[in-house]
Amino acid sequence: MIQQSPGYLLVLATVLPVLGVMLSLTLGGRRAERVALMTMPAGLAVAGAIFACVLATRRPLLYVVGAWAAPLGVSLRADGISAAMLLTTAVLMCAIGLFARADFRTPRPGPREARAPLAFWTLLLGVWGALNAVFVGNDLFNLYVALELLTFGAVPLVSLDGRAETLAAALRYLLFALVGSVLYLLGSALLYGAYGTLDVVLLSSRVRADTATEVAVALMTVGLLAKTALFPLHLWLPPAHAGAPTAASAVLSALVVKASFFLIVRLWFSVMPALPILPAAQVLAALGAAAIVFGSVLAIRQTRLKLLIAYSTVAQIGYLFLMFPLVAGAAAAPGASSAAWTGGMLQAISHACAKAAMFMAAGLIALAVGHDRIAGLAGVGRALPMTVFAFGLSGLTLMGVPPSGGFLAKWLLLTAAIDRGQWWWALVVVAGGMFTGAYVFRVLARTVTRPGERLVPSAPVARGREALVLALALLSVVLGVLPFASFGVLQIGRLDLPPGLLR
Amino acid sequence: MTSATLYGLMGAGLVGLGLYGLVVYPHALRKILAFNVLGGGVFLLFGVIARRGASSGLGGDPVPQALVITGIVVAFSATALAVALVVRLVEETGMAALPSDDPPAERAPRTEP
Amino acid sequence: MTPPLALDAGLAVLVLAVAASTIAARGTFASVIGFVTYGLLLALAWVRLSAVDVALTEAAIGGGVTGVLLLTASARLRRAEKSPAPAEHPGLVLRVTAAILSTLVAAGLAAVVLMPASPVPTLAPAAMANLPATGLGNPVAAVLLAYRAWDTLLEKVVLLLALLGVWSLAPDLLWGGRPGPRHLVRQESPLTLLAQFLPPVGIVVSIYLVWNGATAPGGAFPGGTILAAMWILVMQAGLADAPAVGSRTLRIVLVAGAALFLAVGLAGFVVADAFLAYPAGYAKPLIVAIEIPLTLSIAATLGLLVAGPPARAPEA
Amino acid sequence: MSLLRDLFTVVAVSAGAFFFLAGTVGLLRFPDPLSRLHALTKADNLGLGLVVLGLLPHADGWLGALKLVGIWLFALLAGAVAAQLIARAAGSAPPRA
Repeated sequence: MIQQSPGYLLVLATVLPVLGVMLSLTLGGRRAERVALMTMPAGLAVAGAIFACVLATRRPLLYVVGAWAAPLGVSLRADGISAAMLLTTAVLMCAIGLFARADFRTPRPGPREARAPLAFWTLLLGVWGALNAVFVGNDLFNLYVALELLTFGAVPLVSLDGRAETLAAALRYLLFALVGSVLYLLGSALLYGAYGTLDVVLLSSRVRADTATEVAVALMTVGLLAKTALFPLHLWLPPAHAGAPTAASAVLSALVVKASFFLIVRLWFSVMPALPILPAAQVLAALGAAAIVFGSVLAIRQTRLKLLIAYSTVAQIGYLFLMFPLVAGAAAAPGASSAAWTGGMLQAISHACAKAAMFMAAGLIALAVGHDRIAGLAGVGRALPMTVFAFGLSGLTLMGVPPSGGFLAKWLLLTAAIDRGQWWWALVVVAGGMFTGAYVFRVLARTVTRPGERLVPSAPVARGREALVLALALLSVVLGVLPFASFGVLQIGRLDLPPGLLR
Repeated sequence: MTSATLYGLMGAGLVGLGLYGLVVYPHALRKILAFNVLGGGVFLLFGVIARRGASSGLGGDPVPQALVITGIVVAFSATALAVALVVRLVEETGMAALPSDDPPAERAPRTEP
Repeated sequence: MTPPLALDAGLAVLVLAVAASTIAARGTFASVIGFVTYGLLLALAWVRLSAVDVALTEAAIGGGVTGVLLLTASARLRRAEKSPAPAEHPGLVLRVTAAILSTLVAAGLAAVVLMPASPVPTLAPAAMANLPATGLGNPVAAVLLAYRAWDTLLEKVVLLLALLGVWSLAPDLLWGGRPGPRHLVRQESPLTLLAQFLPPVGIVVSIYLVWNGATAPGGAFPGGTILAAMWILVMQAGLADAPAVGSRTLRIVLVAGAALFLAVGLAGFVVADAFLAYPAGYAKPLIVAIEIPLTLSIAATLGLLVAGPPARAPEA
Repeated sequence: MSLLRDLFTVVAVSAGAFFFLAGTVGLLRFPDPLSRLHALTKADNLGLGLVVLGLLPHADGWLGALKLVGIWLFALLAGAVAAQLIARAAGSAPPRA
């Protein structure tokens, strides 16, 4: 078995953070933070190298683990969207890690090891490893293990502060996640029973439209939707994402929900590219539209900043699902399908940057004023101008105001909708932007009103942390002004396009 | 009817029972138990698929059997984490009930503490 | 109906009945007892499905250790729950909706079960054909530790993260301390007798399972679980205290199995064809060498998962 | 000879099954935990013993027979300890209405 030469990078993408987990648990104490900080540049380098490889060769990267070829063995594969998600994850992990240092420092003097810092840094590395395993996984059962790894990393992050509300939120999150993965596993079992393999690439050429496949895909999709928190399975998300510590909220909202979304994309467009999925895809998009409306309305009604941001995640997840009917049946309309594909993935990436920035901004605001009640935010704009500016910038991305990444994503979805004669989804995109504007401006308007007395921050906010938030917010905007051709990378290795259609 | 089919039907029934218990009972420990019943059914379906794939002198296809072993360990880890969360929650609040999942908008936490 | 099929039918009905009683039992304690029975009966079903490896794992983990975990939890909950269990009569609408939903899912699955693919796809020939390259005699062990070793390695990390997640629920002040209450030795208790008599037998059985796992059903999971069960018994009888979670030695024991597995995997880049490939001729000794620390790590992790988060402040 | 052996097996296993049945009925019908335990352990130990005894002639050589007897002994041990523990728990618990 000849291995593709840079394929080992795919192994490293998961092994590095996993090595970090082991080291941090063994060394313990203050070294946990150091291990995490050292893993970050290495992980970023690996992700960058994978991205560069895929970009340079215009072909997906493949690695056969243990040299046992599928269907007996497990292989790893990074196509364009894997490479993009790996890089996004690495960048965000670095930013969030640096941001979290101030919150999860092992106090000096004190015992050798403190609970929250050890748990946070180790779990953060665990989440990173799991995310990378999801993005490069090419075997449905391996992806199940990766998803479970992600759950076990993410759930304890929610309840790190040990308050009763966050314990309840973590428990609810765990139960949803477990049911989601067990349904996914059930579907994989049926697919194995029908085709004798769990390898995504092999399945893509074997899958037929029959009862077993339909039941399997339905179960897997519902399970993954529960983990992605698509309306009406979103109940667990707001308390979990709003209750977690700031850095954890950023990871959960920006990245963790994207992993199960990513798997739905894999399942629908890589595992069963040849099946007629348009009617079912319309249902997914309808749920997405409902999520946009419902999430936005609830976000507008929130009185706490973190809950508002969490409901905004519920709404923004809705956009991701608008891509399904627009991408489906790529052979019929390759141009529009490619545009929708890029739009959907770009929405995932720009929302990741913007939402991480928003949660981090909210964390800094809460640190400065001692609470996160929106009604009491008057004067924050003057006290923390950089943070509020960053909040506003990420708001622009979420709304889809040009020239942000969110704008480009939503524009692509909108044009694809019109091109494919599904104009109603275009209306949803436009309406969603207005809803988003309403809740973002509600917060911004409050922060710039003049308070009765001058606001004095109750705790100092480090300039460096503000700069990190601004950097992420700027990144979410800059995605929109990159030359359009650079998004061609997202199309590399799509299994639902006939080879001739690849640009 | 073969015994594999029989156990397959049993697995389908277990999945149904587990799902019902998960949705209906508010007590968190009940939900965990229902999840485990559901998991048992899912694993059993893997076992049926393995049994039907018996060949080369083996009583069943070893690949799904190995997957089930991995799955059982993962399910146990999940149960342990969930149980620890429930015990902590009860120690904090004295309640093990997760409000039932039917009225969505009502429970959205809107009030300030 | 042939006698074996009648046996299967009886078992299937029994399992379904026990599962239903687990779901619908009046008290959580009764429900847990139902679940333990369910686990043991499932193990029988696995034997009938010619999956002895799975049967061993199901009996040890699914019925055994999960049972202990849930029993302990239900006892603790009974003491800690202030308000009596909430009304176990959820709304009729919810029950009907849930019933319709679960019936639909079960019916869909039943339909798939009744219409198997033909010919039935299987990897059994491929697994057997490659068995000599692994040096193993048990194809299930070959899947777990060679063909799909990547899954098994990741699953070890799952165990570690789950344990860290359980620990992270401790109050800050107790971090680094020992989990669970200190159990006092009661000389006249039959539990003490059992905890003195059984562990030597259990240790022998678990060594047998691990050593034999290369050629016959067994392996690191069932072996590690039996070891864990012995340890839990000894801890609950008060003959040994749970280790402090801050202990460096403990951390090393927990990580050792996965770490060695990963190290061998990484060495595969250099000395074999790929990551997690074994050099020709050395597969079996390497696999056995991985399985020994793996068993210890599994035993320690499972035991501590049952013991729960640290509950006593660390000794200075 | 083989007929005699089979006859022995049928009789012993049936007797064992009868004790299991009696034990189960006792478990369900007796009023308090202690007499329920009494019914259960007595009947189960004897029942399992008879089943094992009945199967012995069909065992796979000496090792198989030893394993069968081992199963019975371990079940006896576990049953005895569990019964003791439950009895203590039942004895120390406040009486229920």
